[in-house]
Amino acid sequence: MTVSLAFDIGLAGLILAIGSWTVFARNAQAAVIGFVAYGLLLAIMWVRLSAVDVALTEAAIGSGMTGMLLLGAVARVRPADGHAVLVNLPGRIVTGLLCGMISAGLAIASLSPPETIRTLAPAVMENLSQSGLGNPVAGVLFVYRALDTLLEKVVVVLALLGIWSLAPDRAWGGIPGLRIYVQPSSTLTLLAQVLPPVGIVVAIYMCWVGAKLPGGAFQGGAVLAAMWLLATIAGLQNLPSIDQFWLRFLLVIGPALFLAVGLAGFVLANAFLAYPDGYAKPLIVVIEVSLTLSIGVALGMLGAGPPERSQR
Amino acid sequence: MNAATWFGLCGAALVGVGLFGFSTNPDPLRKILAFNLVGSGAFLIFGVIAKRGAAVGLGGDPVPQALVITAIVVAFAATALAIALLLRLFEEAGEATLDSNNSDDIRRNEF
Amino acid sequence: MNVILNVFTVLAISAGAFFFLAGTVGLLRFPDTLTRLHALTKADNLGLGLIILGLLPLTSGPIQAMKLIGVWLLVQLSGAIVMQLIAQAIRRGGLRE
Amino acid sequence: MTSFLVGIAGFVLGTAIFGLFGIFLRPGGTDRLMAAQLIGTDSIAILLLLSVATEIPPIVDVALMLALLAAFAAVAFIKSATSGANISDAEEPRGG
Repeated sequence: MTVSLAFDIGLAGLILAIGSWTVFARNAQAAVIGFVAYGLLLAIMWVRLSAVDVALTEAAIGSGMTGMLLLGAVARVRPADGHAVLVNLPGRIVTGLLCGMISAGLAIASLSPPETIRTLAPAVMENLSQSGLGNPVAGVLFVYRALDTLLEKVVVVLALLGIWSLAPDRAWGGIPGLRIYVQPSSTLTLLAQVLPPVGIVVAIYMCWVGAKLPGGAFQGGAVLAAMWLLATIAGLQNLPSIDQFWLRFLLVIGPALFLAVGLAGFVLANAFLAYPDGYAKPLIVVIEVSLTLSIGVALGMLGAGPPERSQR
Repeated sequence: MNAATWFGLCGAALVGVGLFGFSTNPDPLRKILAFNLVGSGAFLIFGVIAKRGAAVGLGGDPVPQALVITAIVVAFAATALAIALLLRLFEEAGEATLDSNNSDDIRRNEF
Repeated sequence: MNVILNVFTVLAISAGAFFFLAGTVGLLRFPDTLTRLHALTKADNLGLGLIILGLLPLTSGPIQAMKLIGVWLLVQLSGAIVMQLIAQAIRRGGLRE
Repeated sequence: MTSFLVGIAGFVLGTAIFGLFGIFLRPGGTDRLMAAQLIGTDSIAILLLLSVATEIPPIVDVALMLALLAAFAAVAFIKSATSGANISDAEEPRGG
């Protein structure tokens, strides 16, 4: 018992140290690399908090996809090193004190748990059998808080629209310029040929296993997106221009299907986003599969950035 | 103190460090990093609350856990949008800083 | 039989941990980037391999064991290729700061 | 056995801490990338050890995910660091 407590304390300390490094490092690139390592360790911490679903999401999105975006931005922008500490010393001290107070407040809150700890876990387990799912987190995502999940998909698509709308006029409807251009390299080509098939299998596995064990549409979609971008970085295939019909179709099929099932719930089950008796599981599986595709395409296009080249 | 409490303290400290970086560093890219740090600190505290709600054979309360998954995806979407804005700013202005003064003014102020 | 398996596990995992330590020490102590890369590759391939070998008798079933081996193969493959890419980048004049 | 496995996980975490602080204090992007790579492998080892120690098999999936995505992030880094600041319109991706 004490061994695992010591492990947890060491892990918390290391995460805090790397987190501080990403803020205080002078070099922006060093800070971003620190952030990638931070995401990896955060995944371990989520495992220690018995949240394997969250750990999977953090590993895929928090570390991999965010890291790729930030590294691309660092390469492109190259801010001057450590030039600007524009807030003067008294200002920094006051800010530090205020931030310290916020931290202290949060720390006190987590040191003094309420006397009666409320939990919805029994309620979730009680109602889980109706949905036919075995993974309580998936149950919450697709049944109890289905509205959140639906809105989140819409947010992802909206963010993509926001990014696309940053394109210069001449490039509208064109091909996203992935920030990382490469010289042909046989080693990278090999990796980009070998890894995506494995990744696709893992994505399908994640989506399939999500109904009864940790996993699901988000995690599967993130892997798909990463493999797509990897093949693009290696120059094995080109990104589509954003006015392709199939691209837009794949983007909206998941949320649209989810919404359609939700609206059908008004007629068939007397509530928005309710599933008719006995059909919950098959409907959820269909929604998950389509969401995996949509999320994969959306995350991939988010990673690729706004269109930069017009079609020839 | 059990492990979850230590993670809670770590999350609280991360929020503070992230906020400090967010408000003092003028480089937008570093602001995005710090913003992500604040977010993950808050998610961790949420995770600790979920862990406390462990019951009926589950390691934690699945409702906050599911909300954190949603939050991570939304935070990623926000980060991607912020980075696209930053790159566009850099393209248009030739530099990426949120500082309206130039550095000479600052030196004078500090003097 | 159980005792033998346990001894095997302890030995293999300890050896794996030793290689992780060796890799880290090499990363810190070796004089130039290419030798450090060499030290790191040892930790990646041998250390993780030995730890997985030691864990195999403790897994819940053959599918789980195959998954562990799959993780190892994946790390071998991607680790080796990534190291190769880093080395290529160094030879072409180094990574920019 | 459980304590032993968690203990080894802690040991691997310790080598990660040791390696990180040595590396991050040094200048040089390559060394930093290697440190991140080391953390990736260490994290995978730690997760596998924890999975067996706590008898939660799905943790292996997290390790699998890390293995895939860490390779992806490393490629993104190498490419962003080698393709240079002079990314110009003239430089097109292969086949583009």
